Amino acid sequence: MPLRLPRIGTSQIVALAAILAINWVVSPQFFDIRLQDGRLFGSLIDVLNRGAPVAILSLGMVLVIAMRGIDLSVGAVMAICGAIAASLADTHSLPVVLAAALGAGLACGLWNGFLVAVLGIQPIVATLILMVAGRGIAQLITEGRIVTFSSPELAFIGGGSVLGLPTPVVITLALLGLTLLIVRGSALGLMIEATGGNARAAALAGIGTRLITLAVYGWCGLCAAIAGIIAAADILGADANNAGLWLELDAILAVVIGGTSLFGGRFSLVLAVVGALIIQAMNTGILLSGFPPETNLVVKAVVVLAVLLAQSPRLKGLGSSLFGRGK
Amino acid sequence: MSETAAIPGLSIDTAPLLELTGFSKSFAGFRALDRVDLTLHAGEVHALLGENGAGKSTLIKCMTGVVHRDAGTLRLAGADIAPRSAEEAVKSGIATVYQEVNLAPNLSVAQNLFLGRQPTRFGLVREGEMRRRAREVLAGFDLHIDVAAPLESYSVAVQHIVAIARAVDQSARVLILDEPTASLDAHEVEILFAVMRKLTARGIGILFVTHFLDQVYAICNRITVLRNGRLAGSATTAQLPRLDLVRMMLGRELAEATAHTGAGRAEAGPEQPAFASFEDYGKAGYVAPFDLALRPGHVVGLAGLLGSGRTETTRLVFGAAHADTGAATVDGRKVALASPAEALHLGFGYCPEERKTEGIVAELTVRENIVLALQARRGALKPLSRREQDEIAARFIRLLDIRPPDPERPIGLLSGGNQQKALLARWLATEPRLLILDEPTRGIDVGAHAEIIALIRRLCAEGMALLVVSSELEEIVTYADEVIVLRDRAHVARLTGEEITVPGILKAIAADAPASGQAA
Amino acid sequence: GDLTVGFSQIGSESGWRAAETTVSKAEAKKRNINFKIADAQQKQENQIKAIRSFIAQGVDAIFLAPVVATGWDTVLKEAKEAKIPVVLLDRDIDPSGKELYLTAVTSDSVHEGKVAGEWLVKTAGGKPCNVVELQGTVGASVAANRKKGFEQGIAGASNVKIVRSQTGDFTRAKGKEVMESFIKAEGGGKNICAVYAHNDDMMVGAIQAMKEAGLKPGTEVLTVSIDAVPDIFKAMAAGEANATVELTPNMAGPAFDAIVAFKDKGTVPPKWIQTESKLYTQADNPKAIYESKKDLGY
Amino acid sequence: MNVAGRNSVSRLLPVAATSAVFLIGFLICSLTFPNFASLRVVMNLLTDNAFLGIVAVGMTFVIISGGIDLSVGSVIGFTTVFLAIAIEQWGVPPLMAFALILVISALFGAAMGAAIEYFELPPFIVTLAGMFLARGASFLMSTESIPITADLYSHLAEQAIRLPGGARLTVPAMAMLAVVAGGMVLLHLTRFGANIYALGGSRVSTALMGVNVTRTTVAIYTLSSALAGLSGIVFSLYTSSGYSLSAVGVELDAIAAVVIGGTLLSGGYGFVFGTFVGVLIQGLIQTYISFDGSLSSWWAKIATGLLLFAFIGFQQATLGLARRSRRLAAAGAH
Ligand SMILES: Nc1ncnc2c1ncn2[C@@H]1O[C@H](COP(=O)(O)OP(=O)(O)OP(=O)(O)O)[C@@H](O)[C@H]1O
Ligand SMILES: Nc1ncnc2c1ncn2[C@@H]1O[C@H](COP(=O)(O)OP(=O)(O)OP(=O)(O)O)[C@@H](O)[C@H]1O
Ligand SMILES: [Mg+2]
Ligand SMILES: [Mg+2]
Repeated sequence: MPLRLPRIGTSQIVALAAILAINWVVSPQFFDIRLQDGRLFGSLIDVLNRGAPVAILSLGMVLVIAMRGIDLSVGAVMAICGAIAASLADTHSLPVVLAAALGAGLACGLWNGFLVAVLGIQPIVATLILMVAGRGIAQLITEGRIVTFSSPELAFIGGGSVLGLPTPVVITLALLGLTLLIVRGSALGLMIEATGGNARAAALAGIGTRLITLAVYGWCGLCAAIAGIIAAADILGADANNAGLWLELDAILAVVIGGTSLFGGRFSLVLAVVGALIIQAMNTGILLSGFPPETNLVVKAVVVLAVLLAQSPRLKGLGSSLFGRGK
Repeated sequence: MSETAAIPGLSIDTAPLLELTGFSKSFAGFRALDRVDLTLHAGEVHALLGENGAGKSTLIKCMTGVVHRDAGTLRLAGADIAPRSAEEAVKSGIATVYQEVNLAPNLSVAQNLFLGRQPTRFGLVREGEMRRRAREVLAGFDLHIDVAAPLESYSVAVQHIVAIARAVDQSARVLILDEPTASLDAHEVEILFAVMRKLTARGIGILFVTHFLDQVYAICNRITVLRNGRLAGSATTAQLPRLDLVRMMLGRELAEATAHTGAGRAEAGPEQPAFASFEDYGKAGYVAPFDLALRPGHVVGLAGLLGSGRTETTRLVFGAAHADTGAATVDGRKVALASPAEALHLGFGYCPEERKTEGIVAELTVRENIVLALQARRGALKPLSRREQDEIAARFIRLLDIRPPDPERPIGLLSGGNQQKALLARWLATEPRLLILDEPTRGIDVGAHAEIIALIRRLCAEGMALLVVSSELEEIVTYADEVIVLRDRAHVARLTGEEITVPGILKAIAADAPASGQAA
Repeated sequence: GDLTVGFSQIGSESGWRAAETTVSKAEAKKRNINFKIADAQQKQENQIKAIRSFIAQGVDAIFLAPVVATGWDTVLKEAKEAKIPVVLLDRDIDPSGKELYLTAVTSDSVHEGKVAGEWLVKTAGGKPCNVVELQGTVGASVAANRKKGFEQGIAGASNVKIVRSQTGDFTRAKGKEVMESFIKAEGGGKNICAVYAHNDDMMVGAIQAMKEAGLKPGTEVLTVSIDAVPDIFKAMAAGEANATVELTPNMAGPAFDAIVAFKDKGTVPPKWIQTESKLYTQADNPKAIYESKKDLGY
Repeated sequence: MNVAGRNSVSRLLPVAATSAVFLIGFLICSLTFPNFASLRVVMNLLTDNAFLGIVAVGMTFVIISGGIDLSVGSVIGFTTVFLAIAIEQWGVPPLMAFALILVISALFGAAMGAAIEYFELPPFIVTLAGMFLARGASFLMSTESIPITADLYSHLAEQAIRLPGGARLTVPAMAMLAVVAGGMVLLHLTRFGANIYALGGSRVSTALMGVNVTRTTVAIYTLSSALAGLSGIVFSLYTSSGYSLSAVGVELDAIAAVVIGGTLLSGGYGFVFGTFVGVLIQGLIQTYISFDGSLSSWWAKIATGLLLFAFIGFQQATLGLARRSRRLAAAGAH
């Protein structure tokens, strides 16, 4: 990646706005929001609500990618944690359920971190192991069926609302705030960027790169656990076969749309979440449009390319020279 | 070194080989080059000089099309050319060695030498033939290495020679060398000069960038000086005595002459207790076991040829490599030194030799690079506030005169010498008790060079212990209280006091049997 | 007896398939048959590999639940050469290979869709009825057939028409998400008269979406789906779902019987053993059916 | 300045470790299952993984150059659908259809390569978009699976070298072996191959060394897509049909095979032969699981993961041991 002067996320915001505008064209009621049973309803809210799991995954993924890693296992970890939560929900109290699910996610993340940081296995294969085995573990827990539950507390995490906003949205915002606090409020962010940018230099500067790697993968597992709990709470059951399936790709896509390079280094948490919203806005738009489902992927490909082209330094250069802004 | 080696028969009046006019380049509003002209004649060695950040490397990159200039024309042998990439530059007859080694570290030495022009038969590379030719080419540089081994298994110096050999072998009409001698020692420099003389005799024009003024007077016919992106002047070597040249480069007098010898080392008072000492410390296949004591206010210099084990010694001391024999003691207590992080907490600092791969984090800003080690020592949970960071960065940018003085610029965009200064700042900011410097003045301009040496002396006077590796023996003798000479990955001699002279060190390096003094 | 049967199962993508696997194992145990299952994780190439390895191991018979209809000729020829009979479960394959397998135990998925469509036409009773359709995975033959069958079922009634159709990938989560957007796109759901889902899982998700949007599935909005998994009976018992068409998970039972008869007495079974596509409505005591089904491994 | 050389054999270490791991794995399987150690199983391993092997060779080129190609699975899917429709519905002669699809897929790869180069976009995302696009295009062509009945297909299916024990060296297997051999020559013995390694070592340096980086990158993605097209042809031979959902997720299998084969995902290091062994290891794991046959769906997945871990862990250990003993040997020579 060539070096550039620091940039800001205008292109991501513009892309999001453009997609929302297109959604409005294909579905005029897109921006309609109404209040019902103390809860906001509308397509825009759907974008936020449905985008929550990927946004949460991307909060973990962005740190892993900033460390020059990648985590393919998040989808499987979602399935594991959802399965644990759902199978305990009707017999245990909510704190126990959450602790078990989050603990499992953390353990999965640390396992990945162990393979990468201690055994020195390349991240993509290291996490591939859990990607394959993890779904098996989830199915082992549910024995392949959809485990349903009726605990209203757990259900609240998926379908409830706080101050009119769906709970997943509130959780995402809170988690974004927490991540920002942990990463940018401490020197961790700097250390992650330094390690991702040049691991040898960072280690020689005295940064404990191994420990940070472990912590970052652990955090990523934790985020996947939260996403998994939300996914299970949303459908009042754990679907070990399908929960989080291929979501790792969406999370990676969100991070990259958010401007973080897959070669590590500089990262942006907020823009990763914006990236997740861009993806979800596009998905919701496709659903609202009424196009036949065969066209979904083609539309998605075109939108992804368009969003990326808008970020391309080459096109920006063209644009600024056209409009005479470039000096 | 000898005075101007004018090339017989060279006449400045001949038509220029390469002609640059009005080269300008701005980076995001920053003027790196401003209407620079330069003429290079066939058969001459032309020095391109200037302070760190003056724009030398940028001028070269603009010439070869790697960086797109804003304005300027380029004529080669009377014809306009406009290469848009390194590939086109090579095709039109300009071969270049860029400042940082720009080779493929993972390829074999032979592949690196011939990439893009390997000997082939039926489209297949003739590996044997290529290796044979590679050995031949490198033999011209007195380098006899396994050319099938990956380039990265060799030191920067070896890599640099390979890069030079590659450019020279491209049989171009113009050869550009951007600081080729920064990581070479005297012997290699001599070899390089011999090669350069051969080339100029064949009518090739050479543009040569260096910070060593001795070398300028040893080989160059003419000099062009840049200052802050502008042409500061151009003259034949004979017309420009050293002091005038320095004034032209800096735009002011050099406060302090560089050539100090043995100042302030005379007082042989009672030896202070060692801050850190190493006994029988070593690692099989890396460095033979050695004894080393590092005292406050005391500079230990490591001297030796390339690959003699100096860098390895520093890495062991800093915990970047793990000793398998011996013991390390700090402040009288035994320590494990299992990682750089541990060394950092013991009050060690380490400025590595390879700044691109082990020093800078290119995309982070100058400020972030400077505070990195200090932050690592405080731990992640005690972040330096932004104000503290700004203060520290500003202080060191001023102290070391880092240019441009913008703490928010990604460090990768700084000129090589300025990156080196920022790295020094990173460690000074931690106020270490022991500072290990591996080639600290590599690529540093004359002005800053003097400042850094002064700084080393001052740090020493303030009671810091120093371990310095330098290939410039003249430099070592100015500040070292003790010099350890290495050969073949073993400490072979220890010189102190009056023994520390350039000839003395050279003798110890060259001695076949273990020299007098302490052999490890 | 000492029969060894290898079963190349598609995967475990849904509760129904998990049940099919469980029931098959139980049926094998009942008959004292040595039963090997290879899970193909939805990939035809894996199924082909599994069949090859069954041949290499020299099993007595091979069961195949084909993930697609085409592309089996080569490997089935190999099985035939090795004299190992093959029985297709649950899905049929392309007609060109008819002589390559012994028999197929399947339901007719076009018929399933048709049963669902006919029920809806009858229940709507001449009133205009806008239907939204939750399709299965794009490209899956069952999805295409259930769509086709449903369209046949409503073909005669001009009052019933499909207004929106999207894929819900056969999953609950996607079913819910797609239904949410259908509701928004159709004026808060007021224009929707019925939902047709290609499987029950998607319908369970859709029912949740409707409830959250303040709609009343089962009364305001009619629902009809396919598979008859336990959870849909739970919804029917609660009055939130109207109808489902059963796809029995016990395909292996008849297949074992056919194989045993073929091996012991040489009886050649008919080419197609069709399973019943039974329609269940709220009138069929859903609670009791739920109880009877809930431990079958769905 | 005579300096001791480094052993260039060390670069072959990962491949050697991978091969050793495969052989040991095969041995263990043979001891566990009676019918395992047969020519038939070995030949099945080649035939069943032929399409994966072909596409993994292309992936090796891409990964060594520092890139990644996520589109290959979809390109295979598209190829099978295209072939089925072209041959069955448009009546194009099969060989002509093969040529056509190879050109189309090569152009597709060239377009991705050009987008990566010209717009400076990350390969991961460009090829992800390519993955959506190719899969979407095959949905648009047909969502149903279409059998291919052309004579050539059944002819090629018969066309196998029969070996003792019912084993057959099939056309797909031969195609894969040819591609592996060709890939080895191209990568290790040509200038193009050296450029690929250089690109993975350092992009900037490679450009400064006067290599046309743009042309090389475009060529790499063209090659990868063309091989995916070839793999699609093999896949359609293997299944005699075209189906829009075929080969989903093959890109991950290919990447895993490449990485297990000792290639670094960050580029610059790796061997085609290692990839070949990586493919065989993956095939071996699957064969093991289907021979076992007692594992439920979930235990099969867990076992796959564990075996993957065992292989990689063992490989890592072998590498570590080998490096250590080499260093000690060097020390002894001092
Ligand atoms: N890509 C870039 N973007 C922004 N600024 C740049 C870029 N490249 C170089 N510069 C700036 O241009 C100036 C000239 O740099 P250059 O590398 O040419 O210096 P130099 O004379 O070679 O110095 P040194 O002796 O330290 O190598 C420096 O201030 C540097 O920061
Ligand atoms: N000639 C060589 N042959 C093989 N490896 C070498 C050679 N020279 C250096 N290396 C390796 O390069 C790395 C850097 O060591 P280096 O040669 O820089 O040691 P040094 O004594 O500090 O020399 P200098 O600092 O003068 O370059 C080490 O890993 C070393 O093993
Ligand atoms: Mg420079
Ligand atoms: Mg060194």
